[in-house]
Amino acid sequence: MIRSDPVRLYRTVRLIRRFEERALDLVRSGAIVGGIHPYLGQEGIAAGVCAALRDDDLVTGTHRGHGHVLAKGADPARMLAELLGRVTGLNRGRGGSMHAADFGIGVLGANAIVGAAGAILTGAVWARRRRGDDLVGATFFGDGAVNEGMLLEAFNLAALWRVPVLFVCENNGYATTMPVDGAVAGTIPGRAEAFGMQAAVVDGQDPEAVRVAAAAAIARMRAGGGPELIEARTYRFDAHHTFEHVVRLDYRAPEEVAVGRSRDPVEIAGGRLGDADRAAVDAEVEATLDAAVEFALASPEPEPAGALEHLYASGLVARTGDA
Amino acid sequence: MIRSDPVRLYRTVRLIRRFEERALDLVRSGAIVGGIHPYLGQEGIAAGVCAALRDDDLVTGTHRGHGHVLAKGADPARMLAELLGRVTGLNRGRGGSMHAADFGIGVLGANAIVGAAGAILTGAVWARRRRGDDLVGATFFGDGAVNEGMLLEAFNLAALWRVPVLFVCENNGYATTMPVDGAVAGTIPGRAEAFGMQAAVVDGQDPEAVRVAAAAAIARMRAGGGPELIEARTYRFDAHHTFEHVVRLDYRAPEEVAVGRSRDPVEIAGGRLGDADRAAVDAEVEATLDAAVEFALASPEPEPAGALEHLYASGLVARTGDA
Amino acid sequence: MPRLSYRKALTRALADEMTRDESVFLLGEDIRVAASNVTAGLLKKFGPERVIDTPLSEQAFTSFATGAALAGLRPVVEFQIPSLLFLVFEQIVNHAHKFPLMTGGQCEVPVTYLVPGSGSRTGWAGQHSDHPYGLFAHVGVTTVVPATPADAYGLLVSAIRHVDPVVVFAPAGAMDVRADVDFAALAPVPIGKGRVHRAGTDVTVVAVGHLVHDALAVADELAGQASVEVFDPRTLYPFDWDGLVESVSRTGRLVVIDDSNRSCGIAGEIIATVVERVRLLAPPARVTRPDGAVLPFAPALDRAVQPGREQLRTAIQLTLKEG
Amino acid sequence: MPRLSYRKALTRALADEMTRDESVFLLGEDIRVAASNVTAGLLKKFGPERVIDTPLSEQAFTSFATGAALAGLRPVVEFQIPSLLFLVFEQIVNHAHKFPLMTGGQCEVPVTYLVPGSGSRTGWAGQHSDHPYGLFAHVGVTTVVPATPADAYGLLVSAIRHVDPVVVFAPAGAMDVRADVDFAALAPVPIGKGRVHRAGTDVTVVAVGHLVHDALAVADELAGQASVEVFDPRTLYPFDWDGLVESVSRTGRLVVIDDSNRSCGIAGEIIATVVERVRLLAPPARVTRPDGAVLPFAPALDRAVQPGREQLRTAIQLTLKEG
Ligand SMILES: Cc1ncc(C[n+]2csc(CCOP(=O)(O)OP(=O)(O)O)c2C)c(N)n1
Ligand SMILES: Cc1ncc(C[n+]2csc(CCOP(=O)(O)OP(=O)(O)O)c2C)c(N)n1
Ligand SMILES: [Mg+2]
Ligand SMILES: [Mg+2]
Repeated sequence: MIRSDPVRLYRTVRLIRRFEERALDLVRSGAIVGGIHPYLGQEGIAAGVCAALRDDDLVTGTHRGHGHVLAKGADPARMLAELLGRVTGLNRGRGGSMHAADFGIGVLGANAIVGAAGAILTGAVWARRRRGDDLVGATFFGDGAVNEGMLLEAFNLAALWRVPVLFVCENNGYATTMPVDGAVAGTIPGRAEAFGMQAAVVDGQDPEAVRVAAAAAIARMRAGGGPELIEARTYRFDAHHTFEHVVRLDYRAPEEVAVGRSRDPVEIAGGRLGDADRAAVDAEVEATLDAAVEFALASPEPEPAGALEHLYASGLVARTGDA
Repeated sequence: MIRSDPVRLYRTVRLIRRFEERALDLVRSGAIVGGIHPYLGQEGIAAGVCAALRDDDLVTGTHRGHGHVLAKGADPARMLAELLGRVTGLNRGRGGSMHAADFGIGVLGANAIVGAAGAILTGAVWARRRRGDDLVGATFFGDGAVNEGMLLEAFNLAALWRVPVLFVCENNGYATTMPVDGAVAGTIPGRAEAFGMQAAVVDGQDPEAVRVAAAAAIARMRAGGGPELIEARTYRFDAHHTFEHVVRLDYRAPEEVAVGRSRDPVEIAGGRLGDADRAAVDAEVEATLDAAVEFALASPEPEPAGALEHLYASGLVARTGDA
Repeated sequence: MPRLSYRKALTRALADEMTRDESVFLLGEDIRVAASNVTAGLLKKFGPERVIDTPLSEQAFTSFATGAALAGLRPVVEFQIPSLLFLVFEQIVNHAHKFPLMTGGQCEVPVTYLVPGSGSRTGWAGQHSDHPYGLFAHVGVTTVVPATPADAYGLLVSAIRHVDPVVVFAPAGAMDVRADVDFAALAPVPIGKGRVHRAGTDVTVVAVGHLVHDALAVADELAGQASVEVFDPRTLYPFDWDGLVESVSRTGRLVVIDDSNRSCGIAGEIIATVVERVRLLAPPARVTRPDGAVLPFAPALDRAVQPGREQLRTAIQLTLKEG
Repeated sequence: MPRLSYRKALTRALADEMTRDESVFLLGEDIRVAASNVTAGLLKKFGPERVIDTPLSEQAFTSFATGAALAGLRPVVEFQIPSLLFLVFEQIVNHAHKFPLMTGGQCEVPVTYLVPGSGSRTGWAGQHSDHPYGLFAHVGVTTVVPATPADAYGLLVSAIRHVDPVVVFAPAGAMDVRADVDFAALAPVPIGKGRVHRAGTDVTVVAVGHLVHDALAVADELAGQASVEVFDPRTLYPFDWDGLVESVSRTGRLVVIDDSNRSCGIAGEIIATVVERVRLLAPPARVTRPDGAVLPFAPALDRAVQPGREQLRTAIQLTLKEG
C-alpha cells in the first residue's frame, strides 16, 4: 500500500483489537488454555507495517504475535481455532498463541523466544531472493529483544549482506516488568545505526504514521537498500500476559497506564473515517469475529494419538515413552 | 603507570616477543603439542594496557593470550611450563596455551571461546567492587569478537550497570582468514558508542600510545565513569595459529604482510631507549627466558592418574569411564 | 503442623541463605516483582543490590554470574523458561563447569541456576515445556530436581552453599505441592543422596521430580497386588548409585519414570548403571517422554506426550509378570 | 583400488551434492580458504555465492540457515569447534528441530551441521575437545558419526538430502583414516542404519565413530580367544535398534565403547534399550569418557580421559568371563 487507505488501516486495527478482546473472553472462560500475551494498544504497528508490505513479503512475529499474523492476512477463524488448540487452527492446534504461523501468506511464525526470529527471517528473505523472488521481510520484536545478542548478531548479518529486512522494534516501555531505561544502555535506533543501518523513530499509536515510515523504508529496501530499523513507540494497554489478571505485579503506576491508554490506535485510525464508514467496518469486523468464534469453538480437538505428528518432516516415527 | 616509563614498556614488549619466538621454536620441535596462536606484532597492546593497570586490577585474555598474561605480570617460566603441559605450569598443565590463568595476579584466564570473556570479567569486577575492592578490569578480544552476540550483551550490561571495564579490541584486520571489512557492518567504536560507551581508536603498534589511551580511559573509570572501549589497530605478524606453518592458507598478500610487519612495536618501543638501556633490557629478557625454558623443560609432566583433578571444586570424584 | 508449599519453600530457602550469607545475591528477569512468585518479598527484605533485575541478555548475565562467583560471591540466577538453559548452555558448560579443571584448581564457581516451573506448563507449548535435566547430567553439571517442599528447601539451600555450579529444576508439576512441614526441622538436603519415599519389596520405582507423587499414587493403588518401593534420586548428577543399588538389590526389579526425552535420558542412565551392577529378576522398564519430543500446544496432546500413571502402572505390572 | 581419506570423502560429498542440487550451499567460518580443509577447492568450483564465509556470529548464522531452509534452500553449516554447538544449541533445538511440529507440518528444515574434527584434537584442551553427540540424540535431532571414508561420504550425502536437521560429527580421530574405495561405488548411506564391520558370535561390541577402528583392532587381537562382532551404528539418532538387537540376540553379550561422557551418554542408551529387549548372558559393559569429563591440556592427561583399547579389551574379557 504505497498510498494511504484509511479504511483498510482502520479495519486491520479494529480487527486485531476485537480479536484480542474476544480472545481475552475465551481466556477468562477457560476455553483458551495457557493464556495469551495481549497485543491491545499496539495494533497500529502491525497494521501500519503490514499495510506497507506486499502479499509475498515475509514476516515473523513474537510471543505477542496475534496482531502480526492477522495484519499479514491470516484467517481470524483459523487463528482463533489455533488459540483454542483445534485441528482447524493455523498450526492444526500444535502451536497455540505463541507459535501461530501461516507459511502460505508469508508468516514464518510468531516465536516464543525473544530475539530469536530476526536471524531466521534474514535467512529466509536472503534465500527467497536468491531463488529469484523479489521480496522483502519485516520482523517484529520488543524493546526487550534489543538486549539479546542473537538479535544484534542478526543486525550485523543483515546489514553486512544487505538483506532487505525491516527490523521493527515495538517499544512498549517494558520487557515484562523491566522498564526500557533499566535495560537498554544507549538508544534503540543507535543500536541499528551502529551496524550501518538507517533507523527511524515513529509514533506507534498512529497506524498511518507507522505505515508511512515503513513504506519509506521498504521502498528504499526494494530499490536495493540494506536493512533498516523502525522503533515504534507504543504502550501495552493490558497485562504482559493474562497470568497478570490473576497475579498482580506492581510495576506500572495507574496514572502511567491511564496516560498510555489515552492514545488509542483504534481511536486514532477510526477518527480518520466518517461515522458511517467506521460503523460499517465495525459491523463487518464483528460479523467476521462472530463467525470466527463459532467456527473455532465448533472445531474438533486433535486426537491424542497424533500428538507427535509432524515431529519429523521425514515422517520418522519416534519411539514412544512407554515401557 | 600514570607516567611514561619507556624502559618498562620496552621490557614488556620485548619479553612477549622473545617469549613467543621461543614458544614457536618449541612448537616446531614438537615439545609444545597442539600449537599456539602467536601474539607476534600485537605486543604493544597488552604491554600498553597492562602498564596502565594496577596490580590488583583484573584482566581476561583470548586464544591469542600469552601477551596478556605476561604483560599482567605472570612468571614466564610457569607460563612456558603451562604451554608444555608441565605440573609447574600456571594451570598445573591442565590449561595450555589458550587457558593460561593466574588468579593471584588478577588474570582470570585466557579464553578459547571468542567473545566469551567480556561478561565474565564484567561480573568479576562488579563483584570485587561490591566487596569493597576499588579496582577496574580490562578484557582483550579481537576484531572477530565484536560480531559475537554474547560480547555485545556484555557491552550492554557493563554500560548499564556502569562497571569499570576497559574493552580492548585488538583489530589485527582478520578473524582467522576473514577480513574485518567482510565481517563488521559499521565500525568497532560505533558498536561501543551504541551502548553509550566512550570509544577511542589508537595505534596498536605504538605501546606508549596504547598506554596513554588506556591510562586516560582507566582514570575516568576509576573516577566513577562507566566502561569504555579502545580499538587498537594492529597487525598479526605470523600465522593465525601455528597450523598455518604446515597448511598454507591464502588470504593475506605478501605485500600486505610486508607493510604490516614494517611497523614493529618492539622497534617503536626500543627506539625510545638509548642503545645501552635497550641492550641491557634485551640481555635481561634473554636471561629470564633462558631460565624459563630450562625450568619448563626440566619440569615433570603430570601423572595421568590425576587427569581429572580439580574437575570439581567440591572434590567430587567422577565415575570413571571403565567397565 | 503448618503447611508449606513447594514454591514458598524455594522462597524461604533463598531468604534464609541470603540472611545467613551476605555473598548470596539473585539475578534474573522480573525477579523484583517476582513474576515467577519465587522471589516474592525478597526485594523488600534485601534491597535492589541483592535482588537484581537483568535485561534480556541471558548469555551475558549467566557469564556475569560466573565472573561474580570467581570473585567470591554466590549468585543465584533465575531462568523464566527451561529452554533458556539451551541459550546459555555454552556459558554454563564451556565456562562455569570447566574453569576449575582448566585453571588447575585456581578457582571455584559457586553459581546456582534456578528454573521454577520446568517441564510442561499446560498451554505454553513447544518452546516453554522442556525438561532438559538430562543434558546437564551428561555434561556433568550438578543437577537437582526436588519433588517435595522440604526437599525443595533443602536442596536449594545445599545448591547455594555448593562450591560448584548447580542447576535446580523445580518442575511445574511440583510447584503447587503442599506438605505438612515442621519449619524448625527444615534443613539442607545433601546433594547426591536419594530418598526412599515408600519402602517395598517387589519392585523399585525410580521417579524424578513431580513424578514422585504419581509414583506414590500408583504404588498405593497397586498395594494389594505388589509391594512397590519408590526411590526419589533428588539429585540426578552426581547420582546416588549406592542408594539405588541397595534398593534394587533387595527388590530385583526396576521401573523408572522420568519426564524427559527417552534417548540418552536419565531413565536410560539409571537402567544402564543398575544392570551393570545388579542382576535383575526381570527386564527393567522405563516410562518417559518419547524420543525427540516437542510438546504440542493442544492440552490433550501436551498430556499425551508426558509420562503418566497409566503407563507406569502398566510398566510395573509387566515387570512383575516377567522374570 | 584408489585410496580415499575420510577428509576428502567429506569434500567429495559436498562437491557432489552441490553439483547435483543447486539449492545446496555452504556457510561457515574460514570455509573459503578451507581452514578445516574440508571445503578445499569448493570456492573455486562453486563460487562465493555458494561457499559463504560468515562473521563470528554462530547464533545468527545458524538461525540464518534455518530461515534459508524454511525458504527452500539446503544449507550446510560448518562449525570449527565441537563446543560451538553449545553456543547454538538453542537455535538448533528450540527452532530448527521444533518448527515442523509447532507449525503443524507447514515446513521442513533441511539443514546439515558439519563438525569436522570433533572430540579430542590433542593439545587443544578443555574448550575444544568435546564430543557432544549425546546431547543431540537426547533432544532428538538426527545425529550421524561416520567411522570410515565411504560412510563419511554416504552419510554426509544423506544428511544433505534429508528433510530434517542433521548433525554430522566427523571425529578428529577418524579424519585421517584412509581406505581403498571404489569411487564408482560411493553412494548415499541410509540414515538410521547400522553396519556390522566384523561378524562374531561371542560378544557384540558397539563402537562409535573413530573408535570403530579401535574396536576392530581389539577384535583382531582377541581373535584367538573370542569371536567379537563389531557393530557400528553410524547414526546415533534415530538408532538402528533392530539391527543391534539382531546382533546381540545372536551373541548374547554387549560391550559399548563411546568417546563421550558416561552419564546419559549414547553408551548408556544402548545398554538400556538392549536390556529392555534382549536377555543377555552376562551384564553389559561400557567404556566411555568419565562422568562430566573436561579434557585437560597435557597430552598424557588428555589421552587418559578418552576411552582406549586397553579398557575395551578388559571390558570384553570381563563380559566373556561372566554369565
Ligand atoms: C530469550 C527469552 N528470554 C526471556 C523470555 C521470557 N519472556 C517472554 S516475553 C518477555 C518480555 C519481552 O519484552 P519485549 O521484548 O519488550 O516484548 P513485549 O513483551 O514488551 O512485547 C520475557 C522476558 C523469552 N521468552 N525468551
Ligand atoms: C565463538 C567462537 N567461534 C569460533 C572460534 C574459532 N576461532 C578461534 S580464533 C578465531 C578468530 C578470532 O578472530 P579475532 O577475534 O579477530 O581474534 P584474532 O585471532 O585475530 O586475534 C576463530 C574463528 C572460537 N574459538 N570461538
Ligand atoms: Mg516491551
Ligand atoms: Mg583479528
